[in-house]
Amino acid sequence: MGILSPYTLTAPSTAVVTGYQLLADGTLLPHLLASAGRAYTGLFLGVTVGVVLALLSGLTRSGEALIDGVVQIKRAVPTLALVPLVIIWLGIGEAMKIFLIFTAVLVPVYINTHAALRGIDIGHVELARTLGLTRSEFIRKVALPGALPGFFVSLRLAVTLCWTALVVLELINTQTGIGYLMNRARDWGQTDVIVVGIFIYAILGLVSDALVRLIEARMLAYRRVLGT
Amino acid sequence: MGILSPYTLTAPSTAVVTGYQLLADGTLLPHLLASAGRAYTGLFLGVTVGVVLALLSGLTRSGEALIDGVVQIKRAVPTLALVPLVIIWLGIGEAMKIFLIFTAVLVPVYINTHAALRGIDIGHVELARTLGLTRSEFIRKVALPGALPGFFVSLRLAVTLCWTALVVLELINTQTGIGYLMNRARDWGQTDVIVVGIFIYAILGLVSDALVRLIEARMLAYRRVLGT
Amino acid sequence: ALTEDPDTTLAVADQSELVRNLLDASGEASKLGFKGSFPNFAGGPAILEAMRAGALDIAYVGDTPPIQARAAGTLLPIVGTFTRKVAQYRLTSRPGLVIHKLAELKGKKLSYVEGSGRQVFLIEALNRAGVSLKDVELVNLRVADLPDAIRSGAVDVAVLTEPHITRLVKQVGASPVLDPLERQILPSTSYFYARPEVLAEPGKAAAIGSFLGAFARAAKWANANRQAWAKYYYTDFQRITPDDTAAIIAGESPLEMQTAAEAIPHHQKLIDILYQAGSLKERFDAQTSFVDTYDSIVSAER
Amino acid sequence: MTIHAPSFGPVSLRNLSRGFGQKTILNDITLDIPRGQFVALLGESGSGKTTLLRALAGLDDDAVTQGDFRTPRNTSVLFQDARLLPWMSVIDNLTLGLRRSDAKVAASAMLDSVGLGDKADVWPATLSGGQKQRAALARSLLRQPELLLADEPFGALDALTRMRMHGLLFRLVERRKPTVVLVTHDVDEALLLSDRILVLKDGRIAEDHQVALPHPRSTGHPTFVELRQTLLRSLGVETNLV
Amino acid sequence: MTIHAPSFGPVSLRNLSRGFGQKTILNDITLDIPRGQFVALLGESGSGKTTLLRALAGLDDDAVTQGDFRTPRNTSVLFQDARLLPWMSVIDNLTLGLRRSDAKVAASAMLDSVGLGDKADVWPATLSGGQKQRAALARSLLRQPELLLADEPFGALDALTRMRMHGLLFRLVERRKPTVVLVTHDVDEALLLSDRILVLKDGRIAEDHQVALPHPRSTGHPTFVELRQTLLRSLGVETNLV
Ligand SMILES: Nc1ncnc2c1ncn2[C@@H]1O[C@H](COP(=O)(O)OP(=O)(O)OP(=O)(O)O)[C@@H](O)[C@H]1O
Ligand SMILES: Nc1ncnc2c1ncn2[C@@H]1O[C@H](COP(=O)(O)OP(=O)(O)OP(=O)(O)O)[C@@H](O)[C@H]1O
Ligand SMILES: [Mg+2]
Ligand SMILES: [Mg+2]
Repeated sequence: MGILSPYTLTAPSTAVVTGYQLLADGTLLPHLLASAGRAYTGLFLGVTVGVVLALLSGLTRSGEALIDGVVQIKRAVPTLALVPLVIIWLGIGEAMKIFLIFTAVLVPVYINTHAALRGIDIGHVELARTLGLTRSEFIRKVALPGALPGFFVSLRLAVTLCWTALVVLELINTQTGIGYLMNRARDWGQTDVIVVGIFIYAILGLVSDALVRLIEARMLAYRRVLGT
Repeated sequence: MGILSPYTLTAPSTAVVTGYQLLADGTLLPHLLASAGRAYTGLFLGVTVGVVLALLSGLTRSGEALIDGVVQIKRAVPTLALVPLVIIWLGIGEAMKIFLIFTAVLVPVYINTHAALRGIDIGHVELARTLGLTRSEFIRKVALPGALPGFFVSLRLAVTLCWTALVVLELINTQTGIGYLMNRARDWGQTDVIVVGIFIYAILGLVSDALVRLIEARMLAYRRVLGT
Repeated sequence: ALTEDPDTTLAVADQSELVRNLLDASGEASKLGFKGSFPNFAGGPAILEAMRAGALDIAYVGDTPPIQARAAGTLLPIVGTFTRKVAQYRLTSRPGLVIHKLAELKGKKLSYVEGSGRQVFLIEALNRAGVSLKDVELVNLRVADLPDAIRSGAVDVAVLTEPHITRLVKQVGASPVLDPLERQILPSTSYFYARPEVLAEPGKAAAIGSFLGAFARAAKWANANRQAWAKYYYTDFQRITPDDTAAIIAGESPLEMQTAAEAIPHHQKLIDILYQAGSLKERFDAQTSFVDTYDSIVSAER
Repeated sequence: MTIHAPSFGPVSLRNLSRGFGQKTILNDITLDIPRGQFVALLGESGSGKTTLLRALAGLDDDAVTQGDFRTPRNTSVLFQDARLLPWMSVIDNLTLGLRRSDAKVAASAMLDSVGLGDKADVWPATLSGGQKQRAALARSLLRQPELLLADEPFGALDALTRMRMHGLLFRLVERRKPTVVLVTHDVDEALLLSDRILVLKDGRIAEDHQVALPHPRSTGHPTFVELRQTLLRSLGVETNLV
Repeated sequence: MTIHAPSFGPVSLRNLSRGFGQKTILNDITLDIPRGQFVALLGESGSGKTTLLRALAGLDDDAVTQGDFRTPRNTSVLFQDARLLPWMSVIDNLTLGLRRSDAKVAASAMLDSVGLGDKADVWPATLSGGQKQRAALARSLLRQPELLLADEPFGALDALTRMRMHGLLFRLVERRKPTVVLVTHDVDEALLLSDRILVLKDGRIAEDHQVALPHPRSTGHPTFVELRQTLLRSLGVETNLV
C-alpha cells in the first residue's frame, strides 16, 4: 500500500489508531455484533439448507430435476436484481438481509457438496448396498463422510462470503453493521474508517478460514493425501 | 411470480415482448457482447492465474506461505472496498473492470483447485516419486488430472460469477453492458427490462453450467463414481 | 380536519440518517404524535423498490427520484419540498486543471451519474454555458467513486459535494469551477414523496401532516442553530473532523420548506432538463406530481 | 434381464449372459447351487469370476445382461479389494449396518478371531494388506449370511494366517450352513474347503466337480491328488513342474 | 536417520529401525544384499514386510526411523496395491516417466508379455484384479531397474498366469541381473525364484537361507522339499497338513 497517497487509503498505522479509538469508545463493537448476527444466521441457514438440497439433488433423480436448475438460476442472477423481489416477500427488515445472505451462502455449499456427493467412489456405494444399509445410514455413514472434503471447501468459501455479501445489504434500512460503517465512511470520504473495515474483514477472513481448516484437519484426519 | 404486482416486477410474458423488442431494434446485442467481452476476459485470466497460484501454493511450501494468505485476505475484503484502490491503480477504464472480475473469479478457482491438489491420494504421489517423474511431469500427469474434479466445481462457480460480478462494475464509466442496462433500468424503475436481464442471466447461467458439466463428463469419463 | 392516532405507524425512508438526526437534534422526535420509523437507504432506486413493495409510507429523496418513479409508471405524490438556494453540488476539476468559465467545459471529460440530481446539475451547467451534451465526453460513474476519479485524474470535472471538495482542494490541488455563474445553476431541492394508498388512510395521512410540521420546525431550528446542528450531525454523528464540518457549513445555505405552489416551477424545470437530455420519453406536467394537502401545515410551521 | 425377487433357498442361474460394451464375459450360464453348498469358483485371471460373483450380488446394473437368476435375500459380499470405509475405525467398519443388539461385542470377538484384536480403533489406512483383507472377512462373517459371496478373500495372506482363516470360515460354515461361493486362484484352497468346484472358461462353466472328501482333508489323500491334477491340467498348468 | 546418497551397487541396511507412533515394526535390522541377488522376503501378515520394502524405496518419511541404509539409484517399486493412475489408459500408465525413445513400442510388447495386449487403451478401472496386478508388474519391469522392490506382485494371480509371470520375471532377471527384493506369502514361489530367502519375525530377520538350487527348479527336488519344510515350520505351519 506504499504507493498510495495517504488520502486515498489511510496508512495502516493511522488506521490502527482509528480502529483502537472506535473500539475504545464503544462504537465498533455493536456494529461488529450486528453484522456478525446477520452473517452467521445467514451462514447457518445457507450451510444447512445447502447440504440438505445437495443431498436431495445428489442422491435422488427427482430431487436433481427439481432443485438443480433453480440453484443454477439463482446463482446466475445477480443479487441486485433479486433485492426488489425479496423486499416484496420479506420487507426491508432483517429477514430480507438474512435471506439474501442465506441464498448467497447456499450456492457454493450446494455446488461443492453436490459435486462431492456425485464424486463418491462407486465402490463405497456398492458396499453400502451389499451391507443393506438404510437410506439414513447410507447418508450418515457413507454419503456425508464421503462428501466431507468437498463440503469443507465450500465452508471455507461460505465463511467469508457471508460477510462480504453483507456490505451491499447493509445499504438498505440499517443503522448498524460493518457494511453500514464502511458505506457511511465512503460517503464522507473517511478513508481511515475504510481501512479499519478492510482490516476487520481481513482478520475475520483469516481467522474463519484457519478455524475451518482446523476443524477440517481434525475431521479428515483419516485421509492419506498430499496435504498431510 | 404470480403474486407480484406488475409494478414490482413485470410478468414474464411482458418481459418476453420487451426482450424481443430490445433484440429486434438492435439494442440488446451490443450490450450483451460488451459484457461478454469483459466477463470472459476476466474469466480466462482468473481461471489461468487461479490454477497457477493453486499449483504454486498447493505443491510448494514457500508458495503456500506467500500466496495463501493474500488470497484469503483478498476474498475476505468486499469488492466495494477494493474499487477505490483499483481505480487509482488502473483508472476507470476496461482494465479496472476486467481486473476486478479476474480477482473475483480467481477466488473459487484457487480455493477449490488448491484443496483438490491437497487432497490428491498420497499413493499417487508416492508412485510419481518412485517412477522418478520430473516436476513438470508430476504436475501434468498426476497433480492436475488428480485435481481436475475440484477444478471443474470451481469452473462451474466461475462461469456465472464473472457475469454477476460485472453488474456492480458496469456502473463505472460505461454505457454498454448488461449490467449497465440493468442499473439504468433500476434507476428508472423499468421492471420489464430488469426481468429481461434476469432472463438473460438465467439462460447464460444454465447454458454455461451445462457446458462445463458436459466437458467435465468427458474429461472425467474414467471415474467410477456415484454420479455416472 | 385530520385526527392523529398515537398508534399509527409511519415508515419514513431516510438517507444518510439526516431526517432522524434532525428530529432528534431539534427535540422534535420526542413530540411526534405517532410511531415513526426511519429506515435508512442509499439512493433513490432502492427506495422506489421498497415503496413499490409497500415497505415504506413516505420517503426523503433528492430532486430526480419523483420524476424517475413517474417515468416508471408509479406516481408517488410529493407531499413536501425543501430546498437550499445555493446548490450543495459543485463542479470540481481535477488537479492541474482550473476552469474559469463554464464555457471551458467544452471538450472535457465530465462525470455523469445518470438518473441523479448531479446529472441534472451538469446538464443545466452546460445549458448555461451554451455547450451541447455532444461537445463533452460523459463518463458514467457511481457517486461513491467520484472523489477517486478526480483524485486520479480519470475525469476532468465531477459534480461533488462537501466535504470532498474542500478535502480534494487541500490534498491534491483540485479546484472548484471559478465561474460565479456556477453558484447559480440550480438550487438543491429534496422532496418527501408518499405512497398514494397512504394518503387515502386517514390515520397515516394525519401522521404525515404531523411529521411535516415537525420537520419544518426542526429545519427552522437547524437554520437558527447552525453550529449546534453541525456539531450534532457532522462532527459527532458522522464523525467528520471539525475542519471538514466547517467546510460543509460554510457553503451551505439555509433549509427552506416550500408549498406545492412554490415548488412546482422548479420541479417543472427539472423535468424539462431531463426531457431535453433524452432521459425522459415524455414531458410531464409537474403540477400533477404534487398534492397540496399539507401546504397549510408547512406555511404555519416554517 | 429379470431378477426374481430374492428368496430364501438355493441359488439358481438361467441362461445368464453378461458383458461390458461389445465384449461378452459370461455366456449363457445355467447353474443351480443347492442351499448350504460350498462352491469354489476357479478360472484364469480375467475369465469373469468377479463378474459372475457381482452379478449374483446384484451389482453392475449398467452391464449388458440377459437371462435371470435367483439368490437368497440375506447375502453378504466379500469384495476382491477389502473395501473398508477410510473414515471409520476398523470396528465401526465391521458393525456398519449390522442389525444385532450385541453388534459391538460380536465385532470385537470376530476381530480377535481374525487376529486383529488390537486394531479395533485404528484407521483402515494403517492396516497392512493382509490385515485389511482379514478385516473385510470379519465384516462378512459377522453378518451370518444365508449366501456368502467371497472374491479371493485369502489372496494376500501368508500360509499360517491363511490356514487360520480357513479354519475360522470352516467352523462358521459348519455351524450355520450358509451357501458359499468362493472365488479363488488356489486349487489347493478350493480342494481343502469346498463341496464342489467350478471352472470358468470362455464365459462358461467348463468343469463341475463334486469334492466328496471328508473333513479335515489332507493334501496327501489320493482323491485329492487326483482331482488336483485334473484341475491344474484344465487350468492349463503342466502339473509335473509344480 | 541418515540416508546415504543412492549409489550404484549393493543394498545395505545398518541398524535400521522403523515404527509408527509408539509401535516399533522394524527393530535394528542389519542386512547386506549383494548386487544382482534375488531375495525373497517372507513373514506373517503384519510382520513388516511392506514396511521394510517401503523404507528401502525411500517412502514414509513421517515414520519414526533410526539407522541408515543405502540403495542403488535406479530403483523400481511394485506396490502391494497395483496403483495405476485411473485417469490414464493402461499403456499410458506403463510409459509414465519412462525415459526411452521406444517407450510406446516397448510398453506394447511388455503388455503382450503379461497377456494384456488387448487392454492397452482401456481405463484401469475396467481391469480385473489380476489384470491390474499384471499391468503394474509390466510397468515395473519396463524400467529395467537396478533394484526391483516387489510387494506380493503375484498375489492375485491364478496358477497358470502366475507361472507365466514367474517365467517373464525370471527371463528378465537372467538377462539384466538386477537386485530383487520380492515380498511374498508363498513359500513355493520364494523357493522357485530366489537365491536367498529371509524370514521377518518380531521386527527382525529371523532366518536367512541361501537357495543353492539350479534353475529351472522342480518342487520335487529333495533340497526344495527340505527347505520348504523348514520355512513352513518357521512360519508356524504344521507341514504335514499342507
Ligand atoms: N466395467 C468393466 N468394463 C469393461 N470391461 C470389464 C469391466 N469389468 C471387468 N471387465 C473385463 O471383464 C473381464 C472379466 O473380469 P473379471 O473381473 O470378472 O475377471 P476375474 O475372473 O475376476 O479375474 P481376476 O482373477 O484377475 O480377478 C476382464 O477382461 C475385464 O477386463
Ligand atoms: N501408517 C501406519 N500407521 C500405523 N501403523 C501402520 C502403518 N502402516 C503399517 N502399520 C502397521 O505396521 C505393521 C506392519 O505392516 P506391514 O504393512 O509392513 O505388514 P506386512 O508384513 O506387509 O503385512 P501383509 O503381508 O499383511 O501385507 C502392521 O501391524 C500395520 O498395522
Ligand atoms: Mg476378480
Ligand atoms: Mg504388506
